Amino acid sequence: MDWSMTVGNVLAVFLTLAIFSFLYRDNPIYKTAEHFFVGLAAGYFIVIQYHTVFLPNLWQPLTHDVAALFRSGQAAQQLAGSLALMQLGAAAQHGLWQAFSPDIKGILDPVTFHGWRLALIVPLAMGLLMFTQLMKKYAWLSRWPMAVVIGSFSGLALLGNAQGDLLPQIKANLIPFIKPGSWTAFWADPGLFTFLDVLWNPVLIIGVISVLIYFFFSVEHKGAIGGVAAVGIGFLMISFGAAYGNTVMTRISLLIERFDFLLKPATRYITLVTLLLLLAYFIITAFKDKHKARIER
Amino acid sequence: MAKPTARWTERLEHLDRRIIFLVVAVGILVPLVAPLGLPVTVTEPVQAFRDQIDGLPPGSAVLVSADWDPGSRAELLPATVALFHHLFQRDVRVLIISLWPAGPRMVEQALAEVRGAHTKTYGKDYVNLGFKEGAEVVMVSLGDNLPATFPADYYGTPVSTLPVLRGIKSYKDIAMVITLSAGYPGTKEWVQQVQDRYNMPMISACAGVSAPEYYPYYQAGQLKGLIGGLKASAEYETVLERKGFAVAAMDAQALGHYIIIGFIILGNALYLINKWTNLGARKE
Amino acid sequence: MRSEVPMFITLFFGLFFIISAFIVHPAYKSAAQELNNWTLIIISFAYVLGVINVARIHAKKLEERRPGWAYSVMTLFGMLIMIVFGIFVPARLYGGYETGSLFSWLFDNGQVPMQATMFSLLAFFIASAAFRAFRVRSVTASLLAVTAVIVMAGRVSVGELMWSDFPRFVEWIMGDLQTAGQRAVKIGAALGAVATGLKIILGLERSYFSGE
Amino acid sequence: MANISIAEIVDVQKLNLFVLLVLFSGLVLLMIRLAEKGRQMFVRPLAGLKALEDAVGRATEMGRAVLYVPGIDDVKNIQTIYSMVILEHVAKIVADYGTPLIVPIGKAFVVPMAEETVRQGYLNAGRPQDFRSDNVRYLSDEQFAFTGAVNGIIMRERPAANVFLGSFYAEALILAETGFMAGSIQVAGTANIHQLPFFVVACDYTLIGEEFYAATAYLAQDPKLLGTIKGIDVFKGLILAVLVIGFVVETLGFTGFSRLIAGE
Repeated sequence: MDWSMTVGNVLAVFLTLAIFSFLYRDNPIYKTAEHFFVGLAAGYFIVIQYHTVFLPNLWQPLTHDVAALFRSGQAAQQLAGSLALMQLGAAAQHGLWQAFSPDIKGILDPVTFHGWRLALIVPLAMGLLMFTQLMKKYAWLSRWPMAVVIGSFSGLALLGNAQGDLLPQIKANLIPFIKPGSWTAFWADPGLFTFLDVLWNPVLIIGVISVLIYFFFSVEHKGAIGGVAAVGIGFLMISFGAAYGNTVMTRISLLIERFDFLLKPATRYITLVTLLLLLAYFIITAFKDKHKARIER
Repeated sequence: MAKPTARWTERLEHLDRRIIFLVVAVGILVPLVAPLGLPVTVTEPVQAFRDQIDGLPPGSAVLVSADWDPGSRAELLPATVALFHHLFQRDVRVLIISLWPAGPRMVEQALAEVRGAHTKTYGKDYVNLGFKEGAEVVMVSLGDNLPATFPADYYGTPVSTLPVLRGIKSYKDIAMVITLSAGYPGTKEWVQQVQDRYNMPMISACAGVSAPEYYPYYQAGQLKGLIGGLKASAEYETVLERKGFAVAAMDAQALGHYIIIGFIILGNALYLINKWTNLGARKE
Repeated sequence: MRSEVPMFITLFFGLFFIISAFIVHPAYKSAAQELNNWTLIIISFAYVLGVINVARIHAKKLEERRPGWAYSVMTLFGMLIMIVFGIFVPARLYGGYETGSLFSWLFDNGQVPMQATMFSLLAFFIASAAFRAFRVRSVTASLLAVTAVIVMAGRVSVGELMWSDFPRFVEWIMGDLQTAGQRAVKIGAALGAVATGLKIILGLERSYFSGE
Repeated sequence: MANISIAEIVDVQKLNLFVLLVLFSGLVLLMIRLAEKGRQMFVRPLAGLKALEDAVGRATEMGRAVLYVPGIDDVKNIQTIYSMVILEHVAKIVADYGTPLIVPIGKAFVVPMAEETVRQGYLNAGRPQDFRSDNVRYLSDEQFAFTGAVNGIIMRERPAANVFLGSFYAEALILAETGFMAGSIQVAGTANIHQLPFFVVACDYTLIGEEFYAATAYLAQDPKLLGTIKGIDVFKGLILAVLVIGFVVETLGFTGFSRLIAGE
């Protein structure tokens, strides 16, 4: 009997039922499990960051190259290279064209320039600046690395939304009012689905246009615009209804998996015992509360 | 003036939540203990997902991004297991990454279920490159240089020593991206940042809750296949003849849905009855 | 110094990530890759700070014996045991983070069941919300309710018994009827996101750097 | 540099994207410039927004707290940053009446930003001394531990008004239903389309997707925000025109227009 599996199952079953106990009411067992979870999740976060980001992406390249450089004595020359890199940053601000002048080009090509790895000191320094947030006096310094994060994600959000959502979705709605061939197919074989196929394009066109008009903020929803906006809110509610229906699928699946785990041959009896223990606990505490309440009255 | 005792319909409308919880629990337990084995017909987006993988040229490399965690394990573990079975049946190199911290361990659990049934070796046919923090920034940096973004696999072995990654520098060497998605970052960010910019063929398996938001991508052709939720995973398992948890859960899924439909109708019926009778009372 | 430098940094990194999509010059691309790597490193520091915040708050709660301090012991215990075994203890004493270590055992038997169970609570909450909060108060709300019920009924196998083409009908609703609303909302949201990203990069959106 | 051709430097295929970005950015910056010069920018009144101020008003009358959850996402999500703008406004209103404000935070990185925003709100109301930093409460980075903790606050401190504005995920339903049971008036808003059904169903008022962005502009009456909304509206007019021309032209069988837009 593999002990780590069994003890593991006992812990897993207990913690599962502890979280389920929240359904009865918020109780110390649930709070203990929840706080334990918060700790585990935080600890897990740090360990994974350490092993899969800090070591491979920063520490190893930095220490590996610093050692190699000092052994081969090129340190001074390469350090000058990374300083030139700083000017490149400034050049980017004044316009990229000068940055492409031939003499700077050599700097950009990593094959000739090991300084790149050395330059990792910069993100390391910026990263450490992040911790100034914990000190009231220097907290403003943490805005520098914060700006890197905010700038990067704002730039990517701007680009991604324009390129991945805006253009392709507009293009996908530039379609003929009736799907070519669907009209003839309907008359050839009149039925629900051939009829729905004829409706395919008009639904998309009318739906998208009316919902876009609902989200128009410069004109009050009155008269004709009000009517079209009402059609728009109708399409919107249909989309929300479909979304609600699909979400039920996800939630029920999660519960099925948990019950499936509790009923598995390996955990079935553990579940039974733990359930009885929890039941006993709640009965005793309920009894104690009633007893205490009677004394206070 | 003592509050008039509420009519039973009014008391029922404010039913204690725990009774509702009990009904749901029983509704899910019964079919798990006594399965009914109801049929599962395959819908078009799932068929398209399967055809896309079948259409992969031999020897091509596929990037799987497992962006989910224990919170959505019930829906995405069956989809991931079915996907790995499908990929391992074909002559395809499988590179697995994750943009969620718990992702790599979920991939390990899926691989454990699949390894036995196929003759694929780690490092030569497939690799788990683990997790990287940075969401969209990671997606974009894979476009320039994959080995620099993932210098080592999940176990710390440098990628230069892994044959499966030989000759793979960026998205140009990747035939398809398969996004397994449960939230942010997920399929939406992959479509926004990668699909159009690198015009990368892309298919997605996602939690049911995200499916409605991805249908416009499927209709626009940005996604070439879509598995939305556990029912779709059950269809995928059926199509691959590898029936697993998803198909087994369909009976409990059916009963669960009809319980919720029942609650919506009952709740609104009570609401309307109470409204009309109160209206009536006030008129007399 | 306090807000001019952060504003320049935001501008530089914002523009960098936008321009990288347009420039294909090889030398630029390799420089871009290094800058990507820098951003990844800085972001991961941000998350380490996040976790230190968790430790700081629970430790403070412990020191001041604020109500519920006993539970903070559990949080700090959970965190420390994961970090100590995950990073410092060698592999042969159940250390490290791979399968077989205490770290992975606690993840599989502690974190996975608790997070999965927390999410499964949602099935109960969605049922109670369906009964108590899902009110057909208006025409629009009833449109939402009717669509939700049809999609739910048709997406599960029982639906097929009643009408064999039910799943196909639901696919039409999903692929066409609901896609229209989703697409329009997506276009609107994308415009909002692009505009806001633009303002942040150009430093027009100063609310979160305010106070100076 | 003469020998390097443009195609080597810039990806010519992405011209249509470049044109869209330049056109849209120019439009937004132009409208902001006009708004700053004092041009009247009309934005239609938003029902959800009026509800936000009624909800805070009701909390003030009953002397109970306002709970404001700025979403659970990190600073890298634009909705979190936008929610800060509305939080600043709510903080100003709350400071005027001295109503307690609770701001649970689900991401450590957002804490300093939220603290500064609420402090700015109290500053705008001329009562910086009333700002207490422990009203901005960091609970946990873990989504579900955060949700459980916020539910605890709702059930214990019984806020009269709950405001959920920002990026929400699976916990939206639980927060809305718990608030519903606690009897609070609830106003929600998010651009996360998949969570809107729960807010629409369980909350008194919901700002749907873009309305969340428009509410920020309307509330702040800030030229930059108003200019943005007008810029987006004008561009939306352009898109509507493209969509109408598109389908008319496609129906007539001429597909060149759609290919032009796609930049093939």
